[in-house]
Amino acid sequence: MTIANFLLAAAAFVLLMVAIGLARILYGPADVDRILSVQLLGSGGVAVLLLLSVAVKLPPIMDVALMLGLLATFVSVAFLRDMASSTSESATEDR
Amino acid sequence: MRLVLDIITVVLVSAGGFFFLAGTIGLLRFPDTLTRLHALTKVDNLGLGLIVFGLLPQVESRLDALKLTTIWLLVQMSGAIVSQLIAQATRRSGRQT
Amino acid sequence: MSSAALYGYCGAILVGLGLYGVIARPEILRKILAFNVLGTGVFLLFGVFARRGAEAGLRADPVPQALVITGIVVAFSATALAVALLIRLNKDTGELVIASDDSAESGKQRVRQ
Amino acid sequence: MTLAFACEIVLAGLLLAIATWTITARTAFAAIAVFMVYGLLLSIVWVTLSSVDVALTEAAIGGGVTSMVLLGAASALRGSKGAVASLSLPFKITAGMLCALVAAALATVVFFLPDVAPTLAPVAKENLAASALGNPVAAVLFVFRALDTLLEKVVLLLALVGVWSLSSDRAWGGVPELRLYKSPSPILVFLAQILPPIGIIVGIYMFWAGASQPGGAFQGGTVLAAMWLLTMMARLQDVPSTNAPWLRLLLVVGPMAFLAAGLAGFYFADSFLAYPASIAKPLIIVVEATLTVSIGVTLALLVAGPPEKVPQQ
Repeated sequence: MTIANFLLAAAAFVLLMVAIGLARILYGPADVDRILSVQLLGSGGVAVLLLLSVAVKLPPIMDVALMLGLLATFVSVAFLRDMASSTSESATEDR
Repeated sequence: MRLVLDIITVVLVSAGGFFFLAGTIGLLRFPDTLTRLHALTKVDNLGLGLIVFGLLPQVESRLDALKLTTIWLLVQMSGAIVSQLIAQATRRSGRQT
Repeated sequence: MSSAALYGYCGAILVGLGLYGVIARPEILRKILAFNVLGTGVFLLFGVFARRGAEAGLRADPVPQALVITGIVVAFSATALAVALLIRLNKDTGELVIASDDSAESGKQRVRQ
Repeated sequence: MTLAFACEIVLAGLLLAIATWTITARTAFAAIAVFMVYGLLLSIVWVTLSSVDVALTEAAIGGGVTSMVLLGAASALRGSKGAVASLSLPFKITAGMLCALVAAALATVVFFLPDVAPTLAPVAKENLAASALGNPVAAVLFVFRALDTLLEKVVLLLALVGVWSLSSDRAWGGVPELRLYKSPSPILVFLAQILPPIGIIVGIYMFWAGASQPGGAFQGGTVLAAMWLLTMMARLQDVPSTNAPWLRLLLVVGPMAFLAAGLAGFYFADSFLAYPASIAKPLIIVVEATLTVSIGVTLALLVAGPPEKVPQQ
């Protein structure tokens, strides 16, 4: 087995793990759980992309990994903003 | 030399894959959000970190190696901070599981 | 089955799923969401055509790719406008769905009461 | 090769499962959270289809700012008392059958695709040298089909005008009511301080690298938009008033530069949007740089929504 094949196999394995994890978290029940899924895809997806990038020798795929990591963080923060404002509506509403 | 580097890659990437497996099992078995978050952070830190270190011997240019490390640092840092935020949100929203 | 064919079927199913969401989910927000899913199905079909057109040392035909990039941006513009319209509609009428004729009628009756 | 195909099967299955979830989820928030994952996952799918440019765009726009817009809607509608009548089962079944039919028809088309796929790749490759760019997708976007790309910027601006026109007369030119963190925790403030510098570098890199490898103005612009929104959400920066002259200038500078370059084509080359060969690359880069900024500002304002607060003065 060449190293490229090994890396592809690793990518498939990580992807499968992420898939199973996603199934669990998306099931909920709380919305916070679902944000964990964005986090999981943030790190798992980055791992898969980096493995692919090195396996097929296409460095630009790393840029996609970078984008994925950055945007996953961004949407998590956006989602948590709405969680925070919904849970503190009665207590510290300032509008 | 090539062989040694390849072996390092195989060992580290396999170890990283193992943490993804462990993280997934944790996600499946742990009872509530905070413990699941705990499982997830292990994946973030160790799984991705080991895979990145495993890939380093395989990249062709220094620039790619630098990029790889930067991506890892970025995901590591923002992952840690977002986990904090998630924990805060969970605590505030009370007894949700 | 080739990977292009696999994603081709995947795109076809996504279009069907999205269309179902647009028709069968009454809330406008869910319709907008479903419309985005439908769009990604169409884009995926373009991606398949691009992949099949890989030639001349390129890994995929750049023309469909450029079309999809334009498409994604336009789809986003449409989504943003639709969302703004929805929020305005909700502010003015309190509705979450597009009122059909008879429910608009009952709305008027509510006002009269 | 079979290993790559195994990856693709897992991806396709996961994608379909998540799409179904988005459509059927009970609450809007759950559906949107799933849609975020869907957008991010799609970018991995595009990588396996060898369309890295599209993967970048999908991660940035499909997964990032689109979910952000939808989230804004879900928050604004939360607590709304609007009645939602559920549709009857026969209606749903009929709709389901109709949609299955559409999907089946499309699948048939895919099945009967010609063995030799029609492609413009050789033509694009042939003329790549003339475009002075190394990235064929960027060459199509900015040289071969430049008019499409120019009009697309106009679509973005028109959408923004449409969104703004939904404000009340009093609030016209005022501040959009982007939802912010009520009291950002120190750790969030730290994130909002440390991430944008990295994001800005990534944005510039995306646009710069876009000339020769995957990347470009949209991808770079979206990253800039995301970082700007992040600092606003964490209250490090105020949401700008939509009548600020600098803001209006930034919105149009990119499309204007593009248009000016296009018009200059009449004089220096043969036609509209034809670039003189000697300075094609620097010209495209200048246009793209201004476009990156304009796209970033436009996207961020589209996410922020119509002006709500009456302008000061």
